[in-house]
Amino acid sequence: MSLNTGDTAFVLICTAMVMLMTPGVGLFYGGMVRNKNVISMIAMSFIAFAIVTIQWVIAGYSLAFGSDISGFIGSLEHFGLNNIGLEGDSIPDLLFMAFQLVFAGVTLAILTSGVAERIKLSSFIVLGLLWTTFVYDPLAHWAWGGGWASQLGALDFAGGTVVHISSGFGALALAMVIGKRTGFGKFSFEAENISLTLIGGALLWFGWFAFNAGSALGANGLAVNAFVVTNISAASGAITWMLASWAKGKPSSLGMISGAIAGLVAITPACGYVGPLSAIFIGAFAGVLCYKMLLFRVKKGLDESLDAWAIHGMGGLWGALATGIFASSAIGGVDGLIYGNTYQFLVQTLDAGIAISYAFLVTYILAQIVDKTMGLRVTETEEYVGLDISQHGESMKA
Amino acid sequence: MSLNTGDTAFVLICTAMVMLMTPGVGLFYGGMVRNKNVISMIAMSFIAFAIVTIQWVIAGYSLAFGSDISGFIGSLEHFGLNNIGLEGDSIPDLLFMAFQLVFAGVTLAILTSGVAERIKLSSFIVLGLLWTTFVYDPLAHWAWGGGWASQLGALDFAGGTVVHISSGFGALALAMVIGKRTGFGKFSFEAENISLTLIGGALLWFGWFAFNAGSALGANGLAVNAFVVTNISAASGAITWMLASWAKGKPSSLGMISGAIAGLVAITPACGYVGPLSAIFIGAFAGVLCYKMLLFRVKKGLDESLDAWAIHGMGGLWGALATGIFASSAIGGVDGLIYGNTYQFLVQTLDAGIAISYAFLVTYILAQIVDKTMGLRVTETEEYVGLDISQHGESMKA
Amino acid sequence: MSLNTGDTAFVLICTAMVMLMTPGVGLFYGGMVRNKNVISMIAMSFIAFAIVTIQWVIAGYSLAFGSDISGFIGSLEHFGLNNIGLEGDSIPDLLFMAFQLVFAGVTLAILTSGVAERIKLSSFIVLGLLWTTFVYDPLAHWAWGGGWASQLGALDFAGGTVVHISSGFGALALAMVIGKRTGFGKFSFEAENISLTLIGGALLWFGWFAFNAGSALGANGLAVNAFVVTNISAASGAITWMLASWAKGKPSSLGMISGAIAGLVAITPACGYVGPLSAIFIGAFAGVLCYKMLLFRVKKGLDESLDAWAIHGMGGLWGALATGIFASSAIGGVDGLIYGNTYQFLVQTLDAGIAISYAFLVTYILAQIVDKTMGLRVTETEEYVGLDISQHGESMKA
Amino acid sequence: MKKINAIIRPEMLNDVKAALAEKGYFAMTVYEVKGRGSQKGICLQYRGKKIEVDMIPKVEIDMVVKDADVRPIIDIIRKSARTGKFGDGRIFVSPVELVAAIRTDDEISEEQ
Amino acid sequence: MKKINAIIRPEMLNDVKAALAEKGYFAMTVYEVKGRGSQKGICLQYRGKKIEVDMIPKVEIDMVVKDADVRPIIDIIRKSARTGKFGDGRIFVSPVELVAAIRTDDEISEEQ
Amino acid sequence: MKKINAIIRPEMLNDVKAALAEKGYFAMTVYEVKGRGSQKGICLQYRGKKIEVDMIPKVEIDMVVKDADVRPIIDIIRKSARTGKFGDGRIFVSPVELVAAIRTDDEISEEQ
Ligand SMILES: Nc1ncnc2c1ncn2[C@@H]1O[C@H](COP(=O)(O)OP(=O)(O)O)[C@@H](O)[C@H]1O
Ligand SMILES: Nc1ncnc2c1ncn2[C@@H]1O[C@H](COP(=O)(O)OP(=O)(O)O)[C@@H](O)[C@H]1O
Ligand SMILES: Nc1ncnc2c1ncn2[C@@H]1O[C@H](COP(=O)(O)OP(=O)(O)O)[C@@H](O)[C@H]1O
Repeated sequence: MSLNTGDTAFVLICTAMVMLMTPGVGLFYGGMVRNKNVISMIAMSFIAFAIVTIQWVIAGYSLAFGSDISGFIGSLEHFGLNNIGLEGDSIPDLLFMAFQLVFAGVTLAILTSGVAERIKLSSFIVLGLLWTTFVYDPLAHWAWGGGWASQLGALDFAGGTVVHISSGFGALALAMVIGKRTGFGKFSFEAENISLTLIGGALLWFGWFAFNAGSALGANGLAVNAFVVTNISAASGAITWMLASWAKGKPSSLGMISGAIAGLVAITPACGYVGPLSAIFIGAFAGVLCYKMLLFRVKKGLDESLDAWAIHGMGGLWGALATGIFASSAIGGVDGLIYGNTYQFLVQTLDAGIAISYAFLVTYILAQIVDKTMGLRVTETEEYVGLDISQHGESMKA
Repeated sequence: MSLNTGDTAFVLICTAMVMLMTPGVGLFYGGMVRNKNVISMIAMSFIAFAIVTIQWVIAGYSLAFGSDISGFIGSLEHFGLNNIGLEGDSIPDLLFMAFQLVFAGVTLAILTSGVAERIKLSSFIVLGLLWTTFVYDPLAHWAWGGGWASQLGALDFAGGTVVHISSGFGALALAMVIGKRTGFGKFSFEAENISLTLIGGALLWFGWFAFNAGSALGANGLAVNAFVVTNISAASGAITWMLASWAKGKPSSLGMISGAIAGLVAITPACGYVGPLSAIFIGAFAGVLCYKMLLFRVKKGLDESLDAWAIHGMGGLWGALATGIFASSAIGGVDGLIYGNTYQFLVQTLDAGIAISYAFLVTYILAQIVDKTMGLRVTETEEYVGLDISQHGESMKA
Repeated sequence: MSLNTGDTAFVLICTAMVMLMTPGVGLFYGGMVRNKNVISMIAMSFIAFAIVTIQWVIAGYSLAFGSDISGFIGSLEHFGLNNIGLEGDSIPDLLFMAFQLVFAGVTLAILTSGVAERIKLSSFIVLGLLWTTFVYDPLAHWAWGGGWASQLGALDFAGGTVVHISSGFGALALAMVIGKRTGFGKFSFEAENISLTLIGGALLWFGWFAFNAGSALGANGLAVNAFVVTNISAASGAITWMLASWAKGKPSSLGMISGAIAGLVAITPACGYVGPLSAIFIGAFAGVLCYKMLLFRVKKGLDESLDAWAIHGMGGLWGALATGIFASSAIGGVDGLIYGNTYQFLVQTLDAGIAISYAFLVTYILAQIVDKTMGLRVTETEEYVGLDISQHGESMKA
Repeated sequence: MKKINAIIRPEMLNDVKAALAEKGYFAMTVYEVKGRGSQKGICLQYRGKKIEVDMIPKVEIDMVVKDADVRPIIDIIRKSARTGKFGDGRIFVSPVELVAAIRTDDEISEEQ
Repeated sequence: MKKINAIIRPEMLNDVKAALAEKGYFAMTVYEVKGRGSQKGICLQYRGKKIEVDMIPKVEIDMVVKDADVRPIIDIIRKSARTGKFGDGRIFVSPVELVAAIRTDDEISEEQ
Repeated sequence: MKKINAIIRPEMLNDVKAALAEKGYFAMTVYEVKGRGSQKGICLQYRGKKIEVDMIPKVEIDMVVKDADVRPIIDIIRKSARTGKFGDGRIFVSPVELVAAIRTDDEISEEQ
């Protein structure tokens, strides 16, 4: 099949839009930290994107999408983009590579949540390179590169498991290794720049259309379905989180936008398999679930600081299961539990379970290695003065 | 006709871009209010989008685009997106639904102008649902869903009447029901975060390309014409508002960006019917007109707080008339007044007149109903402490 | 050849994305100036875009793309977009016009770097109109409109010479004519809103995909190549500037994002001619080079205030040469120095050299003319109170 | 010399500045602050519970003036900043021992 | 009347406010500031060289109170803002000669 | 103890901080403020009319120091912040009665 200009145009633009999600994550998180760490938070997302770009071009793409080795990882046949050219099936192979690259980039950016306000920049860079290589690349291979999960028939349309479970549970592991922020539980850590968070949230919602619909790899009906359910789930999550938190106090804008992200996360694996009405439910449930998980996390005294675990991790888990529940063969060719396909639900559960364990464990080990060798965390003094000054030599104003 | 990937790609991306206009409106307005209401202003635009998403999917789309009932409203045949599928004429029907959805969302966001800094969040949600159902949906039906206006031949390419007249005059009615902000006329209300407004303005200008060109529903010559005249009119409006205000004082950046929005509003109904040179004039006149209307509004002591009426309402009216004046059959198949087609001009006038009356009246009634039942407005204390704290329990910094 | 919807969709969206780069430049620079000049900085980019829009539609496009006069300039045959219609070769002619328009707009916005915090708004408008007419339009004609450079075979895929050399060396000339900011060398001028700069940087990176890939004028393999190498070079530049500055002190986020811009600038002329591995090198070298040039500029006591010269000028020069070095006929049909084509390298050198001289000289003369007639610079008092108040009558907060 | 420290509504800043300027009182320094007043904070009714709210944006004006100017300035501020509702603000006066210019070597010290 | 001027960690503001409110001390004005303490700044080890860092975000609380309230307030602030680490902050007390409301004509002057 | 209150150009903050640090004066609190000076505001010529501008961004440095340090600090600030042009700023000195640490129970009171 030759190149199709419509499909190529669509995936090109989608790739750019997903790229914009990475600074979107930075702004989203940047608004939630104390003023002395805003720059650090935003800069880390750019840096994550830059280092993943180079890693992906050199080895990552091949590890994820090279020919399968034992269901676990891709071969290095495409090292340095060897043999990835401008031909392809409807869209150029090189474009597929780029579209996958921006996914890898944003995933690492989400991971910064767990180490906010206390990670050493140099260690983040080293850890980031290790993490994308040993956690992200295998998971991408399993789901999309011909690995065991895809062989089993596990469904993950746009990366609920690959992107969100991996970064959510990875962030949790990281948070446990790096330890709480000084004063956590004693100080109050309040979002100091909510307008930045809302700008970031807007870019995320915008980019997510490309993230999910673009995963159809063409401007077709499947993309349209993914687009529509993505929006519905986001709206639905925003509303239910808002209502759930309203029942306990005031409905914060942070809750509303977090609910939207929860809805976006949950629909991500499902968006090519479920229809609009299922999407209302998936998003609605995600909004409440992730809100409860956040409360649970706080109650447990865990400093997974900006809730990647509650939102991306648990939202991704819910999305993986929901795909197994609500999938309709009319949309993506596969039925889920409600259409009697128990097998699919079990595969989804298995896939999510293994991804959770793998992401958590390997992240934990990598974090320990970095911690033991170069130290993950800044000194207490550096933390006190803030990462903007101590890691970047910069500060907001005055 | 089967699906066309180029058209589908185009409308998909345009839909995402128009979605970004909604937080764009929030930022645009958020920069203009006092610091204690910034979060409220931005959050309301997200909330508007979320609730309209659900309303549209359930009933709104069908009310607007279901088969015509007496020229006034659509039937409920598409309730819950019933029968809206992935097939279609060049683009999937479901995509058309989504493209129309984002229009409905941004329209409600514009409406928040009239109640800025004093509306109760819960009442806004209820009012918003009523408004989009009883004002937006019928107007969309009249113009685009086969209602009386389209039967008469009224032209509204991308929503000058449906979106801008409705929200502009709606905001005016709302402002009259809810009353002035405490201290209006005595205090000075100055824009406190102009950089937010400029960011919002940038997103609006960007998204408007999709708003207008996307309304061609395909990547064709008509879309290109719409795109080009949109940009010209925006530039032209920015320049004339700037110059007009320069004649009286300093040329503020708020004036410049407001002029751009005025130009964008005015070209909206016309962009599929007029050429570049007409666009220069349409934008230029819009810039001056809306500036004068703003001055008039201030002089009258009306607290239509962020000038949706002056810019969207009056700009939309001018656009509707201008379409009737400058339409050229070489572009959109219909001639206007300057090509001797008086009929078109009269139809435009009639259409705009009825839309203005309907939007103003029904908004007024809905606002009264909400006010009488649950109260539209926060208490004076809540207004004093600001909506960020009183409605959301949040605040910017410290 | 008839219109292609995929190509048309692609170039339409790219045009919108490049438009977004203009406020992106404003935010990028706005974050780097003192608080009293933020609004001025952002507003100038909008104003630049608005006036170039009108100039381009009336005369600019024709000067650049009208039929060639002596290799130097285009004829006025397309005055007022005369004969630029909705037909075309794969994409409508009018769309090509619009795509070129947004390039002209962003170029003038970059030029504001050299006069930051001290130019008179009225003079900027006059100078901007002159500059786009007498500097940008001829350079665009030389490279893309059939002028001498294209006749010689000089390569400039997306505007390294036309956009970046012209604005970078233009900014240098402007800075020399307008003189240093009061207190330069004595005061410290620190970036006061780094988060704005990072938002601007994100929009620039995003838009640059459209800038470079869109220059293929179709959704094809060439566009994909341009897209991919653009991203690689940006990442590479971000990393090397960060590392280079890390060797001397702390790695600032401003350095990181400046390195990304340097990488983006350098790949601009080359992106249709070189592959991914060359892009790693081109970006990497750009990061270091532009950083050194910035240090050199500071050492020389030149107040080219926000480093358009170091980044766009010198980055553009490096890009022009790099195109002559690394071009591979497998990608863009032309070989460079490393494939034995010395001629190409010499042509690139010549082209860049002439462009530098022309841009610098003509900018210098135009600036002198404006300075002598209406005065380029605000009074010292106006500079002291800041351009926000003195030129726009506005200020950020309180 | 005395320092007058007036905490007012942000919305009244322009009026107060103008009123002061009219009488020749120009020099001042302005701070963006947040504050809560003495009436035990402000209570919002929220679903049964009362929530005490604090930290409302205010503007503080500092003016260092001659002793004789204190009274007229207080009067001007009161007149121009008063709305009669809670939150109008407060004025504090405290002693200043020395005022020194930076541009010149001018100094004024103690009681004036 | 005295003005109490407490510079604390931003993270402790909520606790301090709550502790003060509990004892009936509501009125205050809050500033976002940056500061460096007396221990010659804070040194970051940076590649061999020591870099002195200053200007860390702090919050300043100003309270104008009766003389008799100074001591209890200082104690409350100390208790609620202390972490025992560098950067806890500092309290200054200075004289205020006159307190005037804006909403009303109430005034309190001198020693109270 | 005295409080020195220096309002300077934002652009001179780094120099002033460095000059003070060199002589061992570290502790300070910094505010971003806006201000207008005593020369009846600054006039911009605008199309015939004169417009008086006020509220130019400034930085305020507060230092609470021993009485004996007041004079040397004023001199340092003057030297490092002076450009000789309007807008260089102003220094105020006022009394402080008590300085209390928060981290420890240290206190210094009255005349020192
Ligand atoms: N005792 C005080 N100490 C410090 N600041 C105060 C004090 N009393 C009032 N303020 C400041 O003045 C502002 C307005 O005071 P408020 O009591 O609300 O005025 P009103 O009495 O007119 O309602 C408060 O927000 C606070 O910033
Ligand atoms: N002498 C002083 N003058 C003005 N501000 C001071 C002074 N000493 C301390 N501060 C302020 O108090 C803050 C905290 O002081 P610091 O010395 O860090 O506390 P600690 O002694 O507990 O470490 C500083 O950041 C500064 O803003
Ligand atoms: N009497 C005063 N009271 C309060 N602040 C003052 C006073 N005089 C000057 N300032 C502050 O000092 C700043 C600089 O003063 P200015 O008069 O401009 O200095 P210069 O006399 O060198 O021009 C002003 O912007 C204002 O913030």
